[in-house]
Amino acid sequence: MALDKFQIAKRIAQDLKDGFYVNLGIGIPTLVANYIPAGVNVILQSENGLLGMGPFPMEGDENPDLINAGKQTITTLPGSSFFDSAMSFGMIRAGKVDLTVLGAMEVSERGDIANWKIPGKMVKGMGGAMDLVASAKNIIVAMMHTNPKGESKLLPDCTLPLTGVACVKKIVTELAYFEISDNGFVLLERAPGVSIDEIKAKTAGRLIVKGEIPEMVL
Amino acid sequence: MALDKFQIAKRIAQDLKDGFYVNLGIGIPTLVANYIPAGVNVILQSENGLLGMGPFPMEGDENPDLINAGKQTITTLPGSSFFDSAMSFGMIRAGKVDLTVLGAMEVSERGDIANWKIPGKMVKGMGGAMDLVASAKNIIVAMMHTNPKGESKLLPDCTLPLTGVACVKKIVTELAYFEISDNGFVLLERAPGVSIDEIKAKTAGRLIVKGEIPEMVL
Amino acid sequence: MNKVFSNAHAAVSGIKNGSTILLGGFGLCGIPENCIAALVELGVNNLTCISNNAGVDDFGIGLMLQKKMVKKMIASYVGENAEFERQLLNGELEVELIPQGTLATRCMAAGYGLPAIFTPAGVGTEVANGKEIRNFNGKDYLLEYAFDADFAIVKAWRGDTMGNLIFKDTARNFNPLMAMAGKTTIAEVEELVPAGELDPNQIHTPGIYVHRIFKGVQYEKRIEQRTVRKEA
Amino acid sequence: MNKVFSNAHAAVSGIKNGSTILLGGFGLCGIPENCIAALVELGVNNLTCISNNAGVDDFGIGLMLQKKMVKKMIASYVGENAEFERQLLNGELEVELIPQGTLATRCMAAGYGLPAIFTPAGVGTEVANGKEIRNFNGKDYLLEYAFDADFAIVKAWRGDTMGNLIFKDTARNFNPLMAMAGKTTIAEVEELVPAGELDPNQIHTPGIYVHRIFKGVQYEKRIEQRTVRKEA
Repeated sequence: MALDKFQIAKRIAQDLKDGFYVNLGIGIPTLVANYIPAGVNVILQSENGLLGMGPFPMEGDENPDLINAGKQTITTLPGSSFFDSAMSFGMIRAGKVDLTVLGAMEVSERGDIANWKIPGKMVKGMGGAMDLVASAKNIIVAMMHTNPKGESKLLPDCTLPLTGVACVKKIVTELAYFEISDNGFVLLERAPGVSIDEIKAKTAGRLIVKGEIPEMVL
Repeated sequence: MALDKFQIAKRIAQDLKDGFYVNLGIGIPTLVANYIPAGVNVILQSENGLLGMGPFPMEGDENPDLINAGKQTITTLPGSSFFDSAMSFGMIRAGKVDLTVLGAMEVSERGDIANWKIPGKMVKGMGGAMDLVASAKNIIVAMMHTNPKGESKLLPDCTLPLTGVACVKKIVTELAYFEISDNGFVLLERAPGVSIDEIKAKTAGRLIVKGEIPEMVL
Repeated sequence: MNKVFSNAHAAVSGIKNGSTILLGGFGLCGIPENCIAALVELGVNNLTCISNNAGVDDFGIGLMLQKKMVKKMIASYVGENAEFERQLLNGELEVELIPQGTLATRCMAAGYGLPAIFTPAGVGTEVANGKEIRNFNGKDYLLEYAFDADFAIVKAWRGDTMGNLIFKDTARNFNPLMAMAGKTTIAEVEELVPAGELDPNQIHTPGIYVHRIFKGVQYEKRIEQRTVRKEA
Repeated sequence: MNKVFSNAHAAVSGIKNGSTILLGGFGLCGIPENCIAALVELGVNNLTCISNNAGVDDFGIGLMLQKKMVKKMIASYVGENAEFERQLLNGELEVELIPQGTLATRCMAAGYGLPAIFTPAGVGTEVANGKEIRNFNGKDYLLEYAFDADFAIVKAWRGDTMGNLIFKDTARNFNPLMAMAGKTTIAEVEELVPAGELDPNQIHTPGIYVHRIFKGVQYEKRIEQRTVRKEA
């Protein structure tokens, strides 16, 4: 059975390692914070200038001077630090952030990503996405496998304007967990009960299936 | 009569304007701080990371964490700020420092300056001098008119390795006050009792004397 | 050497039609509310505004858009603003979208006297169109230039009479960077104290970068996304 | 994720013959005294040291020079050090002198993921030899590269268990810049506190840049030029 968005987040959270500095994008990536494994300490970076992002505040404790990159009210944790936007993107560019989780509209088999612009629609801007994808050493995309029209979002080439090239390392969709290799999307795990045939049918880019593909353990 | 080093400093101090941010080099330039005119507030920058340098501490109040670029113990003043060396040279490069006073071994008639290296002698390094001369919009050189051998330090071309090119705006020596123009050293003022002939005799570079040259009023 | 101004109206004097202005803030967090209100009242137009966002319809830079004061907006993200969209689609407004880190670093470059920087952000995308690409150690970078703005308008938490500024929490964001980048920098602060009251080790923006400072009033500090949790 | 080490000896482990090390401090102000002592005891050699100065004969990096641990020194000023001069004149030591602002900015560039910067410092001088010159807005600049160092060793005033650092007075100098620039960054602090005790608004170096931290002991903090005034 295909994963729901919470299960996608949970699977990604399994890849977190103790001590990781992590930047979580808006949407499903944000949910990853709810599934950090026991015994694993990760520090969340918010690119508007915070390391050590805590949970949402209790009602009444909202601080308008304390928001995340999605403009939501948040809190700090012991050991947090604030800094300006240049240092924030400085640490991103310098590869100090261990893992970045992003949503995407399309990913190509070479790891190109499109997630900021749809021709013909009002363009809101790339925000920090282009900086993140150009710099992060470890990018996991969390997204639905197909778009609302049922078309595959894992493509030979992106059709939408790119956000970054050859940068995505892994993808988790409701159907499967992939790694990007030089040759295409390497299928690593299936969602419980999802068949390889279904994944093949819904993956337009080059899919690599080697040996037995285990089901995810969530 | 030729100026002494205190009078050179005093003459330079007359050029300070209220609100100036000023960087004073080691030697005679440091003395300028002692002659800031009444009613004029200047803020001294020390390129190791301080704005608002105060006087030397009282005996017993020395703070080893608080030194100037000459490694002397100093104090702060109300409104001081500390910052790192990148920001310090950042504000210098960005032209935020209104006046820089430096010593020199030689100055050319185009405003080139040599003050860091003598071939054949142990080279100690340029420190922050190359950054300062390359960036400051307003550089006054404070120096003796001649070297210990009696040779002019105001030259057609510097003979020593350069610290910077076409950057010096004014020079105050024990004999006179000069401005650098496209055509050479423009004599603006004489030290009290010093003749134009003496200045001419001791200036190897092109000297421009136009009209009557007043004596300095110290 | 007096940097202290009595209010926003006095502090924004000299901003003219056609000026290029850097405006601090991220979303509605840390924006110079007083100066924006004063500019709206002043009614200057044909402005080029550089800010991470363009406010919302009825707050922040959105107030300037309502009055059609902005000719060109340079930002990284301009969602949440119907009037912005309307002016853009009608061709009444130019917009240049640039990556957020590039925006931040181009401000810092101006404040640090660095004429240009190299960043990998945007390589292989339309952001790279017409830009110089250079490879360092096997990786491509775009050459991006320092901003050259007439004014920077920032909001700080505390400031002193010499222009030293301290920011609070994530309201820091672009503010210290833009403060460094303006030819004339105007800072509004929640609390203005005499020189000497701020710890010199805690100052984020040294006063050398700030030309005008005043105590702002009646901060609304509107929250864009009020998110709370229920459990204890 | 434990960044806390028990002492300098533990913290400098992994520094090997031939390593490139950034060392914080300006003169003897803000230098990592404990780590230098531990390195001297460790006796590694063929080091490339990048630091604004080279210490004095019997303190700071001078102690490493005495033991002939340094193959190459990259600095802006190396006066006040007779042993340095002897080794240099004897050809036992390489030295590369670079302008102080260039030194600082090449550290920052490394910490900010900027592969290179443009600076006017050194244009028209021997520092420009072999370097690319580029004109922006009528002014020439040299292209200078970000440092690529194995280790950065810095000294802070206060630090916490997550590696956050606060510096004091002019002992800040190069320390936060070098902290950002090391592949492995080692910080010694006068006071080490649990996470949460430092105000997040006052942190100069966020812990993400710091890999090892320990509480230093017995700081000498030698003063190079003790200057005092007499009058009240």
